[in-house]
Amino acid sequence: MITILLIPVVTAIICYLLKGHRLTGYVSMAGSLLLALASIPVIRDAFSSGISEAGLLYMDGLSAYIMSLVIFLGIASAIYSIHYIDHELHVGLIDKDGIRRYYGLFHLFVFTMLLVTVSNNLALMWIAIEATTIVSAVLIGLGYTKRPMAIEAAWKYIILCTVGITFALLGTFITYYASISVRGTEGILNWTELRKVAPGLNPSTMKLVFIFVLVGYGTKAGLAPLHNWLPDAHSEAPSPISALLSGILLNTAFYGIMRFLSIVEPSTGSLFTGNLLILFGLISMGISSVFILVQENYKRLLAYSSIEHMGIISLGTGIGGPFALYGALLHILNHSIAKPLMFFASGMIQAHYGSTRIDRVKGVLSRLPFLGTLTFLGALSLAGSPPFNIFISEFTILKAGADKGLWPVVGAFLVFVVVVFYGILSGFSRILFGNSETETQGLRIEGSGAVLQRIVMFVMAAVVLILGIWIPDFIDSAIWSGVRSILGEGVR
Amino acid sequence: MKNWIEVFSIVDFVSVGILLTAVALNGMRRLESSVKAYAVNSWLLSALIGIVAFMIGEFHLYAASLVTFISKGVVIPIFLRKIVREMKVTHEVEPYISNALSLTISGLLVAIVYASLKEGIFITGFSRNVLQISLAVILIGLFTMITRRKAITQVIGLLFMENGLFLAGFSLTYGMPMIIELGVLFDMLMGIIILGIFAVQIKRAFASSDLDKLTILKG
Amino acid sequence: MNSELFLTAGVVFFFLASLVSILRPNLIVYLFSASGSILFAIVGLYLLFAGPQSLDIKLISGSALEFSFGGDALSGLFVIIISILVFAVSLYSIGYTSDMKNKGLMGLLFNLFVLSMYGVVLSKNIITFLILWETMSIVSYFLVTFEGEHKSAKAGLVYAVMTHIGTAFIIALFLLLYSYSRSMELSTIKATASNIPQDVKDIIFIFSIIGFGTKAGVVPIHTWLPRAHPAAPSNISALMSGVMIKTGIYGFLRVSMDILGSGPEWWGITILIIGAVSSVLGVMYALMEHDMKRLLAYHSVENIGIILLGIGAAMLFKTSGLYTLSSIALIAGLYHVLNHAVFKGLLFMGAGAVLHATHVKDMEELGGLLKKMPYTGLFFLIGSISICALPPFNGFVSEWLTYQSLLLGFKNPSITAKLLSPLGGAALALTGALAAACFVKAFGISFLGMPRSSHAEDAHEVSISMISGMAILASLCLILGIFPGTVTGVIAPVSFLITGSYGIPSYQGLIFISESSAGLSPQFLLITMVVMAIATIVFIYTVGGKRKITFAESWDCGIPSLTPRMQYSATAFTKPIRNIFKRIYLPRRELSVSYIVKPFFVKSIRYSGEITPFFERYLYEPVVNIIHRIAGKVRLLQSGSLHLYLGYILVTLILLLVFGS
Amino acid sequence: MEYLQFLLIIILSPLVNGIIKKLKANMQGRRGPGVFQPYYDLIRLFKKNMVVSNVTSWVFRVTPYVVFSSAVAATMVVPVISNNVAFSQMADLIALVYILGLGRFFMALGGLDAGTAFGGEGSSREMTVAVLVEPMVMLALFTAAISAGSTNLVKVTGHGTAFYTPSHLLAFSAFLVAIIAETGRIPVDNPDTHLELTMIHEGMLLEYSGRYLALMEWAHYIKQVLLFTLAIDIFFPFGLTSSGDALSIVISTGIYLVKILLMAFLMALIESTRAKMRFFQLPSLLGGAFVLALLSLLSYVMMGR
Repeated sequence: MITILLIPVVTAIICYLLKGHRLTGYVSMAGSLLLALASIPVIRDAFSSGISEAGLLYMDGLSAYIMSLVIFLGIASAIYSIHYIDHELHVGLIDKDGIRRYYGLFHLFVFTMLLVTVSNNLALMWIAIEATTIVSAVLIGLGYTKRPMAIEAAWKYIILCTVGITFALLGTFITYYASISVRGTEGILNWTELRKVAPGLNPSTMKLVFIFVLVGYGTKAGLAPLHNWLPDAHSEAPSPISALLSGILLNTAFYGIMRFLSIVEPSTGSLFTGNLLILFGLISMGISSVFILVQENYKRLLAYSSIEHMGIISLGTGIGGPFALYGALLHILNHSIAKPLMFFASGMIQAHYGSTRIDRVKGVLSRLPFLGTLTFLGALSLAGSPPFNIFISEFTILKAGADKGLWPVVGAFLVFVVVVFYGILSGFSRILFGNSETETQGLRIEGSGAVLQRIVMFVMAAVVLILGIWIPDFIDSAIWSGVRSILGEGVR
Repeated sequence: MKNWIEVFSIVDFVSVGILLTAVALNGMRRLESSVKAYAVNSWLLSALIGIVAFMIGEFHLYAASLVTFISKGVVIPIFLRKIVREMKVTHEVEPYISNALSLTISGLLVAIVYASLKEGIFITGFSRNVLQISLAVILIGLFTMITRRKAITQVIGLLFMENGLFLAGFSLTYGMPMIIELGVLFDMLMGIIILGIFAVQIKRAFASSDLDKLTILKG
Repeated sequence: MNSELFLTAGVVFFFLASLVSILRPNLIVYLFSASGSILFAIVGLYLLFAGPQSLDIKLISGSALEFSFGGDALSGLFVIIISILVFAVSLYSIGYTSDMKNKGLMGLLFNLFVLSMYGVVLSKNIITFLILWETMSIVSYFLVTFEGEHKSAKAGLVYAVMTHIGTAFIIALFLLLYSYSRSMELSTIKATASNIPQDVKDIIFIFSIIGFGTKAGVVPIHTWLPRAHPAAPSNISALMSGVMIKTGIYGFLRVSMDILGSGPEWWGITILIIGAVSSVLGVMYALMEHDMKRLLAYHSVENIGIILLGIGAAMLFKTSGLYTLSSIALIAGLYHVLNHAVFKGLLFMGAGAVLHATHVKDMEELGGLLKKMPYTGLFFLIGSISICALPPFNGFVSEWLTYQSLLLGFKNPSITAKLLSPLGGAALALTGALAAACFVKAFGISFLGMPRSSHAEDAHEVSISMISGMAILASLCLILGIFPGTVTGVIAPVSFLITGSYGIPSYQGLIFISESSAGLSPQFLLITMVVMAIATIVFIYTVGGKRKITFAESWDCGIPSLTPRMQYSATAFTKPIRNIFKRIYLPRRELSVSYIVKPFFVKSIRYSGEITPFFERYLYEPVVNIIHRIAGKVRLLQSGSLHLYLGYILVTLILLLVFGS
Repeated sequence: MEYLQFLLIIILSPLVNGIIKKLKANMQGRRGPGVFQPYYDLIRLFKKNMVVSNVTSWVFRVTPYVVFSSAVAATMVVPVISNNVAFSQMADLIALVYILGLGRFFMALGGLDAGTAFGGEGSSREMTVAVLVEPMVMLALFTAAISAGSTNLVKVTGHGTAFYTPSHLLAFSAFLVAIIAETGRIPVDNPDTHLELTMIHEGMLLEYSGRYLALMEWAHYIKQVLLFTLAIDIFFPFGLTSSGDALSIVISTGIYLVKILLMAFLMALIESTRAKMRFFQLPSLLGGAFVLALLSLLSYVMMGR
């Protein structure tokens, strides 16, 4: 586990020392691949049974699940970055110094997210999440370009998230306090031990805890109405980073909520937590669907769609029960494959047309057939239409809702999903079709980087499609072990 | 042995002082003075930590109190004043709403906190009121961030929130494992520093430290 | 030999076709598809006669996803219908797609589309159905936008969104069904459907009208149809209009008649009314269209209406326990499903052939094509006669059956049913007359007379593959028309499945309904007419002897010679009807005259007129506008002010503190 | 023997038209041509050479045969003098209407084929009239069919004494209007005019000459008598024999001829007392008739008779 944490740090340092050499990209790719190799055995063990280490670190199904997503997206994004950064350098948006900063921070970012997933101590988890904010904010704002909009986005991002997350820390403190009153002697912050004493904790205290944590980590996870930093940050960040942000960062934040959920629920009962989560889920879906409908900027559109999908995940978690949680976790996976794919694609479109405004971009399908096709598939997947992956998880959650008889929730869900479908499809069909008369600055596609870029995107698109019609057993069992680590053993 | 009652009263006294400095922040007109208010607030905080340390004789709490004093009470104020100077902003706070109104609202916030944190949540320990106070401080800090126009004042508001947080932390938990405290502290420090840098950047990019200019991204 | 084998083989064939299509040798691709369709037809026959147990495939993956294929007589019938059309269209596509740009993609999508349609009617549990249903919609959406122009993109968007709304309703109704049976299997749901409370049943019924009706294209949720069908390539429009919209009928039958069983009387009444309205309005709008493919698309709306008339009558009978009559009415509806698939496919192919040869869809630029494209013309004529339900072709039989079942509606106990079903018959009569007028226009203007443009001038007959595709369906139009007994015999198992009665005893060439002692034998009609024609010729030659024919100009009132522009145009042809039904069409015309010397010497007269697209203007546009206005308001939440955002956090927290804990 | 009763219609139809012409002439105080004039016209036309427009296609030349044989085929299922028609099982009202529809369809196509404005105008108006007439005919027939419990003509005629009921009187009046419209008589159309702007039926025949024209005209006569016979069968269904002996056949033939003559007289009366309507006034007339048919159905449903 320590090694897993060390590898990205080392990679970061190397990348930073390389002074923006052209090879830096390949080094970072090698680093992330190495990370993947090193992590495989640990993750495999973690899926079967929880491992704890050094008191502060702990891994079980859930952490392994999120961690493998972090690592996968780390690889994808690192590979994508090679040509992306190359192109940025070519068009002069970035200098050597920027490159070293970019890759250095990139791997630090990965490191912080890994730390979130493996930390057993709630305060440590908080530290890690706060750290992700800081690192990614720097990546957005000062990463390499000093565009005012990027700075504005970063400023809002860091302020809102820091403010929000403060409450999460407060919640953490109160948890510690509540544990004192149970243990008598002195409090604990270790999730594994808190889990044991959870039923004994004071319900009203834990309600307070959950409110603070929900507001805190909810801000970071982009639940409306705490989401306002998200569209700015995601649309202004360089595309590989946007991919990481919406693909996995939001999920790590929500991971924090899930951890607290399994401490809070035993004492307060699932009704309180469930209703709160469902409420936030519905609000997020509603607001985001409206914004998607009238969005004029395709990266912001994708950002709002992230809010919608976080809403769906929160809804699934709130509905509760093994199958709803299964759906939520599956949705996390599906979303964090499809959304990064779309951000990668939009990054290339932006590089080609030099604009993120929908009305400035036309005829992608005819000009860049490969890219256009992937975008088309990705957009449909995000819009939640079969035979793509996201429909499956959405339907699973809906089914769980029907099981519980939550018809108003189901109805609202369907309405919002339809609106979102309309929004996304109308937005992207305006981009994809038609013939563009706007002259474009063209996209250089020579070099091995470009090839790798395309390979990665193709693989992700394939996964999006395959997961829509076939869920392999290892994924299934992984998700179930994740569900177990939230609901406790004995589930399935 | 220590006289509990007395200590109690002292704890309350100090924490109320923290609250008052926070409220006072809403009355401040000039940036320097709000920075001062923060400094005082931090000193009181470290003092409180010291008292707690003295009570339960935890060594690392003394250390924590010391660290708090140095970082929050000395380093950050100096850093802030430096930024204020080099940004050469007008030294007015320029709130959106009148100080009187913001004072009333902050009072209201305190009331809300006391009303909503009902009995039965905090039974044990000497910190019955302290949590309310700290939460009030946090909310007031947030409120300040909402009402103040300048980037730098937002940083100050954030700092107040953190103080409130630390107050809660130490009073509720008698201090957590050292590493955690240090980690939290370090995070905070990093955050503040980054924010400071950003504030400067904003000043450069937007030719103003008014956050009103930061509304390019909308919709 | 079992049907799984055939099914797998069929699927394999289609996948092969899809794979081969990357290498884009058209011939092989579509021959694969054609043979695949034959295999599927065999599967369909199994399901129809060997019963549901003859096919049962399960593919379980994960805990959220389980594909289960199979079906019963109903599925079997639809599989056969799809197969017939797919076979012909495949042959047609060989020639039609030959000079298409990126035809490889075309082949791929074509085969996926066909497979998904088969999947829809063969799926045995909810999630399979939903996935394949939406896959079908999405692939057809790709095909609609295949040309990639702005117009088709817009049409595709409208189509995709409307059909997705429909899907949302379908999901909702399936979730309702699921929540009462706790099972995804349609068979289990059917078995436990009895313990669904009536009001929930009503909700499910309404949802199924909206959900499946959107796909079937009933008024007023038909508006995607006249946009999408013309936008798609013609071989695809043939499939979409021929069979895809029928999957909506399939779904409706499956849910409302098979699973829910019989409902209260107003169910049948509703369907009857919807059917009547759709058929009349559909054909009325068709009459005003001069774009051949839009015209055909509107006729799909009409025919769906006719089908629903039959189904509605069947529901009424089933409610009042008259199972034999219910079975007859259902047979009428399903028979028309089959017939419409055949002649509408034929007509779309014909339109496609014209488009292929002249590159225009607008009739006002066509004319005299019958001489240029004799085969296409002949087949199009046959299709027109069939769709006008004129004997001895297939449309006539099913409409006759529909008339009979509507008249038998008088046997219903309730006064409403007694009255409404003959009125449905009147609506059907009006529809028939309008359809006849419409196709006199469609065929007469575009195939007869003189060419109205150079496009029509240098038209040429299309390739053999396209002709053969059309020939198959044309001959089917006749065969299905003169062997009605056989067809009803094939449909009987389905109506037995749903109504528990076989309805019409099937004689080979004769239909005889003992309930109304009414009979029909198209064979007899055909034979008499042929005999009579021959007799007439003989008679004429005996009376008048041999006389010679001299060819000359048409009568031109002494004007030197007639120009094509003097011919009656499509607009002129439909003018009287436009005038008579102006309450429905709300026509708008402007006449701009420019003079040399006012008011004596006219330089030019411009006449332009259009009819109001009622539902778009008064139903959809307002709704969309309202939604967008609301959205515009809500956008202000994200004003860009950081202070506001912080305020949201504060307010949220305080609200939670006050109300939450 | 009585299987050949349909020949009666085919042979007598020109005569009936001649009689109507004669009656009209007399009512208008003219002498008019002899009642056998239509036969002479037909025979002369059969003997003539033909001029065919070179614009036309094979549809134009097939049309006369389709029209004629469809008309004849229609007559074969109608009981004229005896209930005992050929193929009595298929003697179906709806089928009858649609067979005539086939004829009309081709006639309209023939009108369009020559590419002249008159033909187009003729077919356009013909189809429009059909649109207005068809539902009304159907409703009128429905009333009869429902009361007889069958759409089978033999059953309908067999089910006697129906015409005293109000529903049948209403239905009959509607059907009368339908006959006028279908046979192209005043006030709907003027059979004698060749003024392009007013003609409907003649417009479609404008390009036809010689034996084609003869067939078309004859088919028209047949259709006319067929509709008379239909009206008689449905609304005055008495005097039809069901036995095959010579006497009864003679009697019923006599009755039939009387009825036909009455119908002819009615037509002549209407034609000479009414003026031709403007084309766009037709909807009010035919709509009115539709309402009559609707009322007949309603009254049948309400009163049950």
